[in-house]
Amino acid sequence: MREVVFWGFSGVALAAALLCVTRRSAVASALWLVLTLFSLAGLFVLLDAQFIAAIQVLVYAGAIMVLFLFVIMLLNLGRAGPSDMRGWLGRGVAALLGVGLAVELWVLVRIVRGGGFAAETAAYPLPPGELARVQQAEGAVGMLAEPLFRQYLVPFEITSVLLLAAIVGAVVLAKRKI
Amino acid sequence: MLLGPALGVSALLFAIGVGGVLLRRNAIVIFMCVELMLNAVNLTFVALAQQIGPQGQVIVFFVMAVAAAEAAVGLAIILAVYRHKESVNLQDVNLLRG
Amino acid sequence: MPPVIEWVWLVVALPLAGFAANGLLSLVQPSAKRAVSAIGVGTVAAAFVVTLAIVRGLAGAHASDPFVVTLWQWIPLGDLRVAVAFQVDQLSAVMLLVVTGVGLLIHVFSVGYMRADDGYARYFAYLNLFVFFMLVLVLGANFPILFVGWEGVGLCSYLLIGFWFDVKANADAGKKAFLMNRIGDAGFLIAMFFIFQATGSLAFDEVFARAPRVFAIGGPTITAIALFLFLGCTGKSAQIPLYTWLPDAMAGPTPVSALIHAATMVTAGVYLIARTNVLFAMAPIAGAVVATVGAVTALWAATIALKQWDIKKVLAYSTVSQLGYMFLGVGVGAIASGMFHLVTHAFFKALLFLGAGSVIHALHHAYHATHRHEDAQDMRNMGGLRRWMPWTASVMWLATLAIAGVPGFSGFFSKDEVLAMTFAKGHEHVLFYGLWAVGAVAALLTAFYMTRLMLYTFHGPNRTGAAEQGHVHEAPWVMTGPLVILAALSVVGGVLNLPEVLPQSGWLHHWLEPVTAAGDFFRPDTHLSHGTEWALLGLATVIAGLGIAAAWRFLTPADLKPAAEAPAETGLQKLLLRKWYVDEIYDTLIVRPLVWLSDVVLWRRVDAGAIDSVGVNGSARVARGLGVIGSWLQTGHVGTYVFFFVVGALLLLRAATRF
Amino acid sequence: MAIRVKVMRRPEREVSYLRATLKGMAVTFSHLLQPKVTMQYPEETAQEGFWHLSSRWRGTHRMLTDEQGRAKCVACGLCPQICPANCIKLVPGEDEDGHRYPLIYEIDEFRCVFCGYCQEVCPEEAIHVGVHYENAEYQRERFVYDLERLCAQTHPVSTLWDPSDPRGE
Amino acid sequence: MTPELKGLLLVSAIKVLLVFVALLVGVLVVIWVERRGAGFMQDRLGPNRVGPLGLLQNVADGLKNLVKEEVVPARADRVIFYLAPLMSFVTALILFAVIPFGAPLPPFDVTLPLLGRVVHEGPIPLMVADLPVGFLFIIAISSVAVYGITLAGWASNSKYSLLGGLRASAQMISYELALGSSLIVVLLLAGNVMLSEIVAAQQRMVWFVFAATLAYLMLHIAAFAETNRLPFDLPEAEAELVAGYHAEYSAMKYAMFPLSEYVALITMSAFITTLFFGGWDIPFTAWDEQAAATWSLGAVLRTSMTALVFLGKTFFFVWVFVWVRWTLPRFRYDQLMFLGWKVLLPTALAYIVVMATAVLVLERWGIAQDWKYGLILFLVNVPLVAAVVFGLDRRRVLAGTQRRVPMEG
Repeated sequence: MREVVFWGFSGVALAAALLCVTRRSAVASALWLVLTLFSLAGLFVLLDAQFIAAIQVLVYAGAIMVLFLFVIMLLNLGRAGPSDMRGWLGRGVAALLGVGLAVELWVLVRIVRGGGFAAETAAYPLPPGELARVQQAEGAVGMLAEPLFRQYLVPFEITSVLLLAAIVGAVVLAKRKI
Repeated sequence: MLLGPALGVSALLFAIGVGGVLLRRNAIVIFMCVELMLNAVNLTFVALAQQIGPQGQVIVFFVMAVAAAEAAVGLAIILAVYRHKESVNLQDVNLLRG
Repeated sequence: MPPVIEWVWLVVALPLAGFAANGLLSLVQPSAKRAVSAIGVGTVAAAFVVTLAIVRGLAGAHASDPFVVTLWQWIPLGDLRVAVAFQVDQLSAVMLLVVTGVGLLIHVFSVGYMRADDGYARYFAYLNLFVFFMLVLVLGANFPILFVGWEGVGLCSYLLIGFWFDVKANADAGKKAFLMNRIGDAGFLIAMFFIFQATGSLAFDEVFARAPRVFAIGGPTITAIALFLFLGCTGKSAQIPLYTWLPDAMAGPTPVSALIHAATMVTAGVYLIARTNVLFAMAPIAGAVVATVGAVTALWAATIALKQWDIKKVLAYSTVSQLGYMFLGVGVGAIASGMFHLVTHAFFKALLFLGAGSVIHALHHAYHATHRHEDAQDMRNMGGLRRWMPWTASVMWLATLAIAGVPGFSGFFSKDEVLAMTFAKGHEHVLFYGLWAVGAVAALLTAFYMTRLMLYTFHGPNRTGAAEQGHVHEAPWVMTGPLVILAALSVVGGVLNLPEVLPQSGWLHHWLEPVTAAGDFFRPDTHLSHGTEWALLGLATVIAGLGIAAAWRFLTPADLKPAAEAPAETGLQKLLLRKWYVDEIYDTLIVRPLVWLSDVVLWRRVDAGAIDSVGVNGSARVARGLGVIGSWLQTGHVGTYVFFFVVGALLLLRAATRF
Repeated sequence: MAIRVKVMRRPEREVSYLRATLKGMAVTFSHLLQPKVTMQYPEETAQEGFWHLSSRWRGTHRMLTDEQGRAKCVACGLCPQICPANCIKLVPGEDEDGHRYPLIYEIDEFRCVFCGYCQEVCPEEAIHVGVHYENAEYQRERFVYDLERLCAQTHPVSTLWDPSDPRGE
Repeated sequence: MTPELKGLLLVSAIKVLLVFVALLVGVLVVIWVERRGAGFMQDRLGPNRVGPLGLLQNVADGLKNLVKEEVVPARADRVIFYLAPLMSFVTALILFAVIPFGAPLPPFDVTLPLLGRVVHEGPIPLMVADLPVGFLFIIAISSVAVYGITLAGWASNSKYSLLGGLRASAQMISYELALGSSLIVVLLLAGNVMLSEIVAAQQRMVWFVFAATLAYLMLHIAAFAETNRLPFDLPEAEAELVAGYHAEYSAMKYAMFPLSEYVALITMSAFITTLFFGGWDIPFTAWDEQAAATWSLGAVLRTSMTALVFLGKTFFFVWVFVWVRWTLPRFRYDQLMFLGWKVLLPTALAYIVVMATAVLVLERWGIAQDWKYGLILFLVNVPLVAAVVFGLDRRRVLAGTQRRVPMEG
């Protein structure tokens, strides 16, 4: 059952990602990307990351992609006349490199996993299902809050500084006169 | 336990994202392909978090924050470029040329 | 832990609430002076009441360990765990009483003093904020919290020195204080880093408990830590070489000078050393440095005070000098003596400043009434004021007798104890006899310049001006009331810690024992025979009497001319008036060479000449040259870059997967 | 009723938005409970009961007739002359006695703007606009009223504006 | 299939069906209420012809929309043009899934014809899905709801629609922040994001409207913006944008937009009820909170009572939405942005700090989370609300650009 749902979401995600990359219109690309993000959210739920799934929808689909759409519409790039795709040579190169990368990563994953996808190594600290149990006990938010605000407090604070810098930068860039 | 398959899917997604960056000329679309790559990595983190602990999910949290910052600044840059060049096609944008 | 001690956060929270309320009022309704006074004085009064309760609870507990009230974790980072925690022990209890008690009196005084000022609400907001930070400083149970208070009081000091910021000199004085304090703070921070590195903690109890294990007595680490801590203290407590900001800080309102620059903030350095007395006890060299700097400062500042005309400047240098005594005390390891002098000094110096404020207030009003622009702080414009201001004159006389060390008054006991402890340490090293001598001379000068101040201000003929005399009058009761209370404290404050030769002796000494015991463990026992002690007491009496008598004999207020007509000083007098030209020396020795170094050497030669031409521009030229060669690779198109990037990544991955 | 304009000064200082909002909500709520002014049209009409039309309402036309049932119109031609919409078609005729009468008298109610000038100008008080509004038809042609139809109308006629009674009471 | 799985599926199917039907019927009722309410407030009667009291008017309108001609503008992006209303509608419908609408029913173990033995262990929560992410789900999905509107505006190939779509996306992003920030306080109080837990927490303490009044006010304001209701209905602003994003839509595709708007309206009301007004909790009584172990008339009655109370509370907020719509005029766009970014967001952030401090202090004092806890928080809230209301009222905050600078050039 879980496998079926997993491969369903994965298939949708991959197909939508491909379409996102290959559609001519920027709006269509963005929408296919949104679909990919949704499928990924589904995958996250299957992988016991409910909170991340919600945030994925909230931040990625709900905020970042809306921002992308907003800019596309603002610049009226929705219907690009000539394609912004590269020529046949470029497409060939892109496909070649993409496939090459996919193969290499795939191989890498197989190596790291000890020769097969199904094999579960005992090197990991958590037994199967443990994370789901923790999530059940502490709540989806509580499970993340603990490491986030204890172990990763400094990165968290630095992220806030980064966001502040981004805000300032965006304002400076977007405002003609300050 | 869907760790292996998830890692495989993530690898494919990442490759698609890289291909997209190579394939497209529209700056915004390239941006979206970068987002795709980030998401592929997120999938890896979440998949591994199943066996390594919730810290993996915390990293995803940071990736998202960085992605949000990147989107804000990147789109602002694209807007600024568009204001000058009337285009977001990267072939028209070669300010880096020496 | 007695339950009342749990409420210690209230002591801190009350002034903060006062600051918030007054700050809000100063923004939205600055004219609501009645409400501002009620909030400003009320919160500090409430804090004082809570403090009394806490001290009672503490006294009842007879605890040998400090009570630490942890409010919450502030910085839980890996090994570093900093809590917002307050430490209530005998030492902080003393400081609490001084800060809230004297602070309360000065708040009350300010109600009268600042009445006519437009910035009334802002003033009280700052004052409350200061009390808040000062309480954080004395209550902090670890170095970072103490540092928060430490920086906070510095900030408030800056804000209040530059309170009348529309005059450039005032704003400059604020900046000067701020910058000088930064030098010291850097030392404090470095000391903190060392401490954390060595002991792995910043909480007082843990650091002091671990210190004997991780440090060798007299070792380089502990000495460095202690010296860096002391560098922080010299900044905050205006010791040589960082003392010059304090006289300039007199640009602020006089009650501020009394509270911040006499009674509380500047004593923070003494408090810090008392707090970390374990560390200083383990670093005897550092202790000697502290004592030496203290003694030299005491004498140095006293000489400058001899010839100042500005009444507040005299008191400022006097403060520097008295702070030197405190450092002498804590430097020789007599923590209780140093703290004793801190407490008594808080009483009589606050009183002196407030009295001076009352005088300035009166003169200012007088000149204001006749529209003359004379310096209301110059003693040459005063004289004979006791006729119009009998209360102020008499309480200030009491304070003068106290600071001069006339027997029976509080200053006599505290100063004598510091000197006696120094003398007692003389058998360890002859240096301490020298320090004792320096201190004794400074005490003589103290008696002299204080008597001079009183003579010129309150005795002899009046030099204010005929028209103005009619406008000089005693301050309202809200100003004289605190003066009277402080006068009473200045007189009887000595009973806190009577010398051993008297009955009921050494109360404060015993009270502080739980805090100082750990440090005393590392110090050789010092003891004075009763005979020596009597002799020292007698000598102190003689010194005080000599100073006062000399001033009375040699100074003739009748010959003095008002500031506008006074002739220029010459010779030694001028040297003293210009404060040994220290500001100028600093300017010549440090500021100008620094500016020259950074301007000519570092900027023009090193930066522009060497780094820019060779390093920056050179590398740029090299890069450009290479770029010209490599520019066929650089299309400027992101796509190309990405292509090469991906190819590179592929190759790397290839390498990674082939194992 | 004359229109009185209440001039509101624009608030300069201390605008109370919250109070204004709550006040507005109170107003709407009070109207919620107030009697409604809707006329339930097919069941209720303006002619009867609570609702009434002004007697100066100008609806579709009506031609008055004399005792013999002939139109009062003498085909003087004033009404087509004055009609601003040019919607009256009049072809005069003359009988053997020399009386003029309308051979054709048609009003295109589609074009009519119901200004009432025809009634005002008519020397014989023959043509009138009427207090009537239920004039729906199934064919467009039916909106051209001929003489016969105009005479057959029975609804009350509109009263003209009387300077001595400006509010029509 | 095990009996447990069968039971789960059966219960889920029934609940989904129930919620779906209830929502659609609710929409019809709400539209009727809106139209009648609008009429009454304007001293009219509103639709009263079709069916008793005009109740069937909406059915008639729906039928009309179904059989009307579908017009697609020239050069519109046909796929997205068709997709957009569906996106709006679906996202609006999904939202209700996590809202508990009644006290849990007891477990059952019965043998049914055709199905065989059907078992449900543990009480049956009356919500479609008690997701662990709770109200985050609602925020997330409602942030996605903007796609329908934005894409509708873009796909229509009309400048008015495009402007409406742009406005919608900017407005939604802006108010989402205020919405999310105000909910953090609820999270602080309840300690969980699951809505069932939040209802339970409110039964323990007091309704969060008392314990977090300011958060409620901000959520309510943001809810107006999120549902595109007056006074924040700038995306459709018929006066300036001739109906904005749905200007080019007709027939059933058009009808989807108002439908989804009203579904969102109901969901928002239910959401506010759940977060701040105790959900299905009946105030001042505890009998509704004791879970029944077995089926009995009492258990069913209890659940029905709570569901009715929930319905009543929700309806009240629906009514408030209607009421406000017919009272207030539309904001100017800069005022909207001003309110969102410079008033609501800073206030929400400051409020989080204050409430977090309060919660921390209460925790330190060791006060149990019961009604006293709530009362203390209420006392904390009263001056805060007074201060904010006073500030909003006096400082002309809402006026936005108070002093207009003359245009240059």
